[in-house]
Formats: sequence, C-alpha cells, structure tokens
Amino acid sequence: GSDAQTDKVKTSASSSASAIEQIKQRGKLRVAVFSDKPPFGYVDQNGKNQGYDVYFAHRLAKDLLGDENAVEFVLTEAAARIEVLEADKVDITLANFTVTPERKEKVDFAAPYMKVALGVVSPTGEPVTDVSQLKGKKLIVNKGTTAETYFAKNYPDIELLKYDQNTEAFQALKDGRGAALAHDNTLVFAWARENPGFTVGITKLGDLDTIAPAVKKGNTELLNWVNDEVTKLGAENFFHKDFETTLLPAYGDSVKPDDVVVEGGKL
Amino acid sequence: MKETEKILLEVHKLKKNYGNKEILHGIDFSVHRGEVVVLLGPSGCGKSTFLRCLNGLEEIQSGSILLDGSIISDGKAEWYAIRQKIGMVFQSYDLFPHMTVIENILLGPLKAQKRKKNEVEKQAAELLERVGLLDRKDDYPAQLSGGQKQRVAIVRALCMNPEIMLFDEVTASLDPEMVREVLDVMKELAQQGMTMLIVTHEMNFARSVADRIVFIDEGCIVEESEPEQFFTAPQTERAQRFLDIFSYEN
Amino acid sequence: MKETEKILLEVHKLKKNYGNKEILHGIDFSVHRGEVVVLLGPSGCGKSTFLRCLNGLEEIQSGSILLDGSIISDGKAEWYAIRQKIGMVFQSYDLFPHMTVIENILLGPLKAQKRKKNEVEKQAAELLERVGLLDRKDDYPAQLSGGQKQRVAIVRALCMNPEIMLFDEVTASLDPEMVREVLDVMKELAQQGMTMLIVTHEMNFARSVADRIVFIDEGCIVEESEPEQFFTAPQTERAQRFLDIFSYEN
Amino acid sequence: MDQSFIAASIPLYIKAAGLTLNLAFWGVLLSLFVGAVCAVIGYFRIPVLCRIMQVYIELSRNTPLLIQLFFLYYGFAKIGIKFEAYTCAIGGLAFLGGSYMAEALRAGIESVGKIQIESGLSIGLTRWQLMRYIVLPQALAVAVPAIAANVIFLLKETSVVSAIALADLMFVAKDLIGMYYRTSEALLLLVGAYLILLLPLSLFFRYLERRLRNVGLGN
Amino acid sequence: MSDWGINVIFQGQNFLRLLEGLGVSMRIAVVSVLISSVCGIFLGLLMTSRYVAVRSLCRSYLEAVRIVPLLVWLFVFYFELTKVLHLQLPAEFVADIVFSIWGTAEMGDLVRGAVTSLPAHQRESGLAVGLTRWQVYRYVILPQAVRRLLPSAINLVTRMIKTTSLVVLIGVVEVLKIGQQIIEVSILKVPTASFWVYAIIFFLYFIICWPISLWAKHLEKRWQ
Ligand SMILES: Nc1ncnc2c1ncn2[C@@H]1O[C@H](COP(=O)(O)OP(=O)(O)OP(=O)(O)O)[C@@H](O)[C@H]1O
Ligand SMILES: Nc1ncnc2c1ncn2[C@@H]1O[C@H](COP(=O)(O)OP(=O)(O)OP(=O)(O)O)[C@@H](O)[C@H]1O
Ligand SMILES: [Mg+2]
Ligand SMILES: [Mg+2]
Repeated sequence: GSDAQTDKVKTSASSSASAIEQIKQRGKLRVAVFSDKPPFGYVDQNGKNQGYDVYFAHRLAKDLLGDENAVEFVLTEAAARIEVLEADKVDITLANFTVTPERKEKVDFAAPYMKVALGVVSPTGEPVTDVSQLKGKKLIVNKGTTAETYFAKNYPDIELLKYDQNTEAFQALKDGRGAALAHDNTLVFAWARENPGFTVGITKLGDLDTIAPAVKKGNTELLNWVNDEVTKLGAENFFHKDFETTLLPAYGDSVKPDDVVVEGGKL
Repeated sequence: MKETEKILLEVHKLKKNYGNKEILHGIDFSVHRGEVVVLLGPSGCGKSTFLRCLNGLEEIQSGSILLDGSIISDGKAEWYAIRQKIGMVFQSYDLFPHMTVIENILLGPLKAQKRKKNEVEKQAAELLERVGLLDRKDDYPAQLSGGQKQRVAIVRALCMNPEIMLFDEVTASLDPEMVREVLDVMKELAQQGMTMLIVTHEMNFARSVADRIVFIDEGCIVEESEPEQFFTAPQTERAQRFLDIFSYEN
Repeated sequence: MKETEKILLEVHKLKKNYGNKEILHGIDFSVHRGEVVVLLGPSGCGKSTFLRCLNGLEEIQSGSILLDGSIISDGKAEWYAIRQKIGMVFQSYDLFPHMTVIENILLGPLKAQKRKKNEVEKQAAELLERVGLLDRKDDYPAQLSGGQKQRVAIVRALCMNPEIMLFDEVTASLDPEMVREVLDVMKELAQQGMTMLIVTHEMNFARSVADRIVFIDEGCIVEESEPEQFFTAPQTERAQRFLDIFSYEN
Repeated sequence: MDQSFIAASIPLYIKAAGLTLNLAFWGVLLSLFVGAVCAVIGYFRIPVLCRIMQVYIELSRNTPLLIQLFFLYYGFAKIGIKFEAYTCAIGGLAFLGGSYMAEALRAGIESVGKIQIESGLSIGLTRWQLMRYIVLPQALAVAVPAIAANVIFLLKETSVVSAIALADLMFVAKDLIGMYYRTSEALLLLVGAYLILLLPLSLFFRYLERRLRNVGLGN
Repeated sequence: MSDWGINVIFQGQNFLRLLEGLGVSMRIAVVSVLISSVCGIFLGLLMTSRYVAVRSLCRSYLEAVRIVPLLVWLFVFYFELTKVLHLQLPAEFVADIVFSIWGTAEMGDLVRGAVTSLPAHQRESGLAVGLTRWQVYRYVILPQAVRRLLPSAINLVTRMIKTTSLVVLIGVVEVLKIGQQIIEVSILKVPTASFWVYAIIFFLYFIICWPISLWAKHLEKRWQ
C-alpha cells in the first residue's frame, strides 16, 4: 500500500516541460485512487489495488507507457482528492470523483466514464419512498459523497448523519440510528439484496451525476490526452468490460451496466 | 505547686515492632495530671515512635495504654475520638498549606468535635493573641516563618482543649531566634499547668521546664530523674555519654 | 602557630542587591592563608548571600573580590575555573542523588579539573578513610544518614584541592550526634591548616575552632574579634543581644 | 482565500465549537469523577476494586479512543444497548480521560506528605474527613498542571468523535473540504476555532499553575 | 454469522497486512519519538533559559504546535509546502517530521517541568565543584530530570503511537486504515467483519503500548 510514495525528495520539474513527457521520463503514471471503496477503488485481501477505477488506471498506463503495470497508485481520502493534484502528488485522480461546479473550479475534469444516481434505502417496515418523508428525520450519508452534497444543497432541512466509512453508515442504518440511508443507487441495491429487511424505496434521485477523471487545473495537455483516450476506449466498449470484471461480481444482476457505464464520454 | 496526684496517662509493657525489628522493648511509664515530662535520648532510640504510639499513629504489638484510667489501646476505642483529647505537634511544620491560619485552627474543633463556630473562634483568637499571632490569622502558612508556623501548630492543638500535649522536637528545624519564640510559648503552657510530654534536644530548655526527665536508649527507659540530678549527676554511664555530645569543648 | 601573613581572599566594598533591596552594604573583609574565620549573625542578615557571592553563585553589584591577589569579580575571570579553588558545602545535603558516593567525589576532579583517574581515586579513598566512610563509597546518598552525607560533601569539596573552604551552616539540619561527627571533621581540617570560612549556629564549636569571629547584622560587619573576647565581652550591644538568644535560662 | 465562503461557514464552526466545548466539558467533568474514584480506590487499597481499576487503566491508556468509541457506539448496539452518539462520545472521553486523570490525581495524592495525614489524624479527624479536608484539596492543587494538560488533551481528542457522526470542529472542517474543496479556508477556520478555544484555556492554566506555585502549597 | 467475521482476518494476506500496517505506525512512532526526545531535551533546556526572549519564543512554538491540530500540520507539510516551495517530500517522511515537531514541543514542556522541579541547590552544588554550565546540565541536571520525566514521557510515547492513525490523510496507510480496507471489502458479504478487525487492532495497539507502560512503571520504581 504505502510503497506508492517511494520517490525521493525532489522539486517538481518546471511546469513548462510537457506533462506527458514528464510522465514518460518517470516511466510511471501516478493515479490517486481510493483504498476502501469497493467495488470502485479498494485494496484486496492480498494488498493489491482493485476496482472499476483501478482497472481503468491500468489501461491508461498501458496506452500511455506501453505497460499496464507502469502505474503508481496513491491511496487517497475523500478530503484529499484535490490536494493530491494541486500539490502535484499525482497526475490523475480516479477516485469515484463526481463532477460538481465547485470542484470544477479547482481541477479540470475530463470526459466522464461513469454515472450515478442516488438511491435511498430504508427498513422494509418503514419504507421511505419519497424525500418528503424524510423531513424531521435523520438521513444517513457518507462524508464526501454525492449523496451528501445533494442533500446539503437541495434539502438543507433534512438532518444528515455523516459517517466516514460505508460500513459504518450501513451499520448505523441497521442499528436504527437514522430513518434511511442515501448513497449511490448501485451500492444501495447491492446492499439491500444482501440484507433482508431493507428495501430501496427511492431508486433514482436528482440529476444523474457523472464521474470523471480529474487532472491538475491548467494541465490541458494531459486533459486532452485523457479525453482522447476516453473517446477511443468508447469505441471498444472498454467500460462495459470494466463493469463485467469489477462491478458485476460485487453487484450481481441487481444493477444493469447501462445504469452505470458511460462510454466515450457521452451520456 | 502542681497537682501531681492523679495519673493521666499510663503505659504498661508497651512493645512496638517495625517488621521484625523490635523498637520499643516493653515501656512502663506514666504521666500525672499537670506534669511536664521531657524525653531525652540519642537519635533513633525510639522517642518519636513512643509518642506516635500514644497517639495511635502506630499500632502497638503488646502492652496497654490508659488515658484517664480507661484503656485506649485495645482496638475497641475510636482513635479519632481519643486523639481529640491528645494534642500533638511535630517537628516538620505540619500546618495544612491550603488553609489560612485560622482555618487550620478551626478545622478540628468544628469538624471533629462539632463545636459551635463563635465559641471556637473566640477561643482561637485568645490563643493566637497569647502567642502573638492574632494579626496573622488570615495568612497562609507559606507566609509565616518556621517559628510562627510552630506556634500556630501549638495553638491548633490547644484549641481542641486536649488533656495532654505531646511535642516531638518541635524546634529541631528552626533558626535559633525562632527556637526561642517557640520554647517561650511552651514554657508558658507548662506554667499554666498543662500536662505535657516533650521530646527535645534543647538541653537548657529541658532543664528549666521539666518536672521529670526520662532518658531512653535503644527502646528502653534507662533513667528517670529530676532535671537537676540528671544534668549534674546522671546515674547511668549512657546518659553521661549522651550529655557529653552537647558540650563542645575540644 | 599558623602562618597568617599572606592574605588569601580579599573583599572590598562588596554590595549585593536582590531586586531593589540591598542585602550587603559594602563589605570589607579578608582572610589570611590558613586562617579559620567564623561568620555569626542573626537569620537573614546576609551570611549565606555573602558566601554565595564569594563563590560567584550570585552576581555582585559593586565592589571587588580578590583571590590570591588577583581580581575574580570583574566578569572576565571564568568562575568555573575559580570555583575549583574554592570548595563550598551547603546546609541542604547537596550530594547528587543519582550518583554513588565515589562518583559524587570524582565528578569535579575528573570532569572539571581533568585530572587522572587513579590519582584522584587514591586521594578520594584517603579522604573518605579520614572521615570514616571508605566502606560506604559505593552507596547512594539516599542510603546515608544526614551526617554521613555532609561528610561526603566535605570530602567532595576537599578532593578538588581547594585553597579555601566555605561552609554554610552545614550542621543545621542534622541530629545532635551527627552534628558532632561533622564538626569533628571540620575541626581536624582546621588543625591541618586549611583556610576556612564558616557560617554556623554552633556557638561552642565556633568558639573552639575560630581564629577570628566576624559578626554580621543587616548586611554590615558589626564586629570582628578574637573568639574569647567575642563570647565573653562583645563590644557591641547587638552582638550581646545575639548571644543572649543562645543561653536559655529562665 | 474565498471570503464569502469563510463568512458562510463561520456559523457552522460556531455550532461545531459549541458541540466540541459541550463534549469536552462533560467529558472532562466525568473524567475527573472517574479519576477521583480510581484515586480513592487506590488510596484506600480497596481489594477487588483495586484490581478492576488497574485493568481499566491499562486498557484505556493503551488503546486508541477511536476504537473505544467504535465499540461503545456499534458494539453495544449489537447486544441491544443503543447509546446516542452524544452519550457515546462523552462516555468514550470519560473512559479515556478517566485513566489520565486517575494518574494525575494519584501523583497528587502521593505528594501529600505523610506528616499532613498524621497531623490531620492527630486533631481527631476521621479517615473520610481527612480525605475530604486535607488530602484531596492538596492533591488537586499539586495535580493542577497535569490535570490542565489532560483537559487540553481531551479537548483536542474530541476531534475523534467525528467518526461517530458528531459534527464537532474537525468534522465540519473535513466535511467542508470533502464537499467544496476549499481546503485552505476550512483549515484556517479550524485553526482559528481551536485558537479561540485553546489559547485562553492554556493561558488560564499557566496563570493558575504559577499562582499555585507562588502560594507554595506542599511546603 | 460471527464465526464468519473472524475468518476475514485470516483470508489472504489480511493478517500480515495488518501487521505491516502496525509496522508503519511503529516506524513513524519510533522515528519521531527518537527525534522528539533529543530535540525535546534541548527545547526543554532552552525553556529554562534566563533570557525572556528565548523563553517566550519556545513558549510560542509550544502553544502553536498544541493549538494547531496535527491534521492541519500534515496538510500544510504535505500539500501546501509542495504548492509553495515545489518541495516534494515523501508522505512517510512528512509524517515523521510532523510527529517530531509535535513530540518535540510536548517533550520540551515535560523536560522543562522536570528541570525546574529539581532543587536549585543541585545546580549550585554542580557549579561549586567547578563544573561549567554545560557540564552541570550534562552530569547533574539531565540525569535527574530524565528520571523525573520518565512516566509522563512514556505517556506521551503511547499517545504518539496511538495518534499515528491520522497519517492516512496524506496517503500513508497504517494499521487502522488497513483494518478499514479489510472491513469495507467485506461490506456486503461479512457485515460483522468490523468487530473482529477492530478487536484485533485494539489488541495490537494494546500489545504494543502496554509493555511500554509496564516498563516505565518498572523503571520508575527502580529509580525511586
Ligand atoms: N516506619 C518505619 N519503619 C521501619 N523502621 C522505622 C520506622 N520509623 C522509625 N523506624 C526505626 O525505629 C527506630 C526509632 O525511630 P524514632 O524515629 O522513634 O527515633 P527517635 O528517637 O525519634 O530519633 P530522632 O531523635 O532522630 O527523632 C529507628 O531505628 C528507626 O530507624
Ligand atoms: N533569591 C533571593 N531573592 C530575594 N531575596 C533574597 C534571596 N535570597 C535571600 N534573600 C534575602 O536576603 C537576605 C539575606 O539572606 P541570607 O540567606 O543571606 O541570610 P542568612 O544570614 O544566611 O540567614 P540564615 O541564617 O537564615 O541562613 C534575607 O533578608 C533574605 O530574605
Ligand atoms: Mg524523632
Ligand atoms: Mg543562610
């Protein structure tokens, strides 16, 4: 895990040098990923990075450097996803990074490779089927997720219980600490299937959000390259393959690929 | 002059061990009401231990202690009640540093004896006046000199109206001038008829205040006599050797 | 008897303040080689302060101190080097508690004077032998009695081969017997011709050991005289009052 | 720096500071209580309780608060005892702080001279009165620096409660960063908030410590 | 269900990974404790300086470190420093630095406390046997101060070990994060994994910190 940071003390090369040249010189593409958000970015029981984002990262490395293992994963936390770019710790962030206007001010998003909608899961006995039912109740969300941003912005009067870890959020739902839990609908579906007694009362909420790779603000060279890459990969239906390899085993048939996958950067 | 008829404190065959070491080897001893007894003896002979036993600060292994005719050493008596009748002043300034002079003095009478506040305050003021410290009553111990602290400690003990007062080298850590202040207070007490048991190394004071000198060595009472006799012609060779230390001619 | 021709330590118009308060008001004073001077005076008169100035532990405000003819108080001399010629023993047992007796003694000679280990060890053994503590050389200070500690402290100072020794009430916190042990050591030193400056409250000792008595009151030297004269017929009324404290007749 | 963002966030921080203070206050109070109970148990060497206390102290001092909280929050819910996050937070702080306070007080009590206890006894105080009037007041005074350090430690340690969804200062800062990525602003506000909470406290304790030293308690 | 939970720990490399994570925590703790001890002693001595300016400078450092949360220090050193100075420091190195800065401040305060609690006459006796000021510190003050500050210093060490879990914010993965990774991977299949994993981590911390506490108690007794 932490060996991702073996580079010695050095000053980053002047920004005038070509960004892609730099990567090639280094021989490694540095990508920020999550380490604890299966099935998108996580570390498996053998200590290897896995997931939808990671699969994509390997492909990027292969196309840029000719070796799918020429990638250095920098494990990150939600709160540090932009900082790692700004401080030049990584070249690309692939960490389930939802595109929002605020974030666009800080980083440059490439074309999306995934989309999510929110789902709300609640106990079967007291199902929440409409957001209005949540007034005056507690809704469980995860810090730094789309669900949090969405409810904070659109329903400021719903009290949010915010957890760091997905497991903790779901555990809290089980313990009855909130009336419902809002998260990416993919995860919510999968979880409800494994946990009898809970249903996804709201399956789609709000606008469809897109998830895209991000690069440092102003790094147009790399941005353009990633955009081209996403378009190119669309031609070969790459993300469907990604889906089958990484998401399908986790979600089973509760989620249809076209609910999640974006090919060629086009919704 | 003094009423010495009635025995106030009596000790029979008192033995005291620390661990396996016997420190007091069966002491027989008594003090009459109004009597002033000075205990002398080399360092480590057991004087402090003896006083502490009388006050229940140390458990005794055998023997008995009687106060006013009733046994207090049988484990049945409540020491905290008995201690209200026995005042004790130690060598180290033992005032409670977090309380003012007057609070130090009132603590025992109010909390242990549950007496009325006005009455005790009046008595405390009188006693402080007598030792010349009434104006310092709201000071903290840290603001007092060693001699002043010891005078307050004496007042604190007196304010409990004890039947007997025990003094354990109360001047040993004082500067010479202060020694004098404190001894003067004790002397006055003696003259007013307080029953006192005093451990001291001030030979001149011992000689002038004592009704009786008790000389202890290695946990036994070796000699008991009138002060004049003890200081001019001690009966035992040990006492003689002891007295020699204090006369520095060379 | 003693060679008192040469002045070893000289003090001119020494003034010392603590904050705004002047403690020593221009002291003029000297000690000849081999002389034993005892400083007497009531508590707080400035005796300790004076000794501490001589050893550079306190900065002085004006005046000068000369050791062996050369000025040491001008801020140019290195005190740590001068202190190697001036031994000092304090009232509080000042041994280093984390070192054994012998380590305490060797510290100065080895680290400050950088002398050879064998030589210093030999000298330390001799000195310890003389104060009767050779067998305790590997004990820690906590295992010693107060008197033993003070004897070690004296040996520690002596082992630096000082030209003069300063003693500040070294027996004040000791039991009577221990007082005797320590005074005997000092007396022997005096007889061997060590130059000494002693602050003490042991009047009998002062009388028997001193070549000269210096009486200080309120930061001034009030009287200087031979011991016999001082104790039998002091010239000033202040000295008389001071001496009265020590004779307890009442 | 985005000033409008800072202005908009200040109310959030004020509210969070309130929670932080609230948690710290009750946490410290309970810690002191737990610490005092432990100290008294240790002082009187109460047989069985003494052992239990030792186990508690070792457990609480040698494990992280985060995991202690986790077990309080989720673990107890598993066996049917559901504490509110707020209760857990205070409980957790008390569990952790209790052992620190116990150590501070123990050191304080040990510093009260034997002679003080004996003087207390010799004016006829009972053992309980002795504890109440003589030992504890002096022990507290001696322990003030250590207690002060613990108070500040606990106040900062409250940041861990964000793990159980309590919106304390650290929670708000991390949350704002995660949502809006105004990292500098969020952290600046965080430092500002801690400064306002901690600096007066720290200065006050320094003043207290100096005062106590000047009074010269414990001779 | 619950017997599933404990299995999680023995799947694949999980247990080894936890130990590795513990190794990371320990590496940071050991490095920063060593640095803090050395620097803390100097800081502590500076804090007893006779010059008010030196003292208040040290004091400001201490207050600054105490008031600003470690999280912020980590951010500043890892991200801001890079942005401003273009200095790329490895994350674990930054963790070492930040924990050393914090440890030095706390240790310095402990040393100051211990040194000032020594009786003044110890210093004076040292001077009186002709030692230089530095020698007095070296042979007289420090050895005694170290004995006095030991219990609280050990306290600090265990606290530092426990606090290392913060470093995950700059991408250093230590035992707690690995625990969370293991737990999250099992989110759908083994919901009870968290209890077992946390129990193991609880135990791991305890097994590291407890002997240190015991050792400190032992030394404290021996040095009485
Ligand atoms: N708590 C204790 N444990 C073991 N031995 C003790 C204890 N207290 C005193 N002793 C021993 O008991 C003996 C008598 O001590 P005590 O203090 O009674 O002597 P003392 O006559 O008062 O001497 P001093 O004049 O020095 O005060 C000494 O040998 C001492 O070492
Ligand atoms: N560090 C200090 N700061 C301020 N005043 C001091 C300090 N040390 C001593 N003094 C004052 O200086 C005066 C002289 O003190 P010093 O200790 O020299 O007296 P002394 O003659 O040695 O008395 P004693 O016989 O009690 O030892 C006293 O009034 C004392 O209060
Ligand atoms: Mg005694
Ligand atoms: Mg003096």
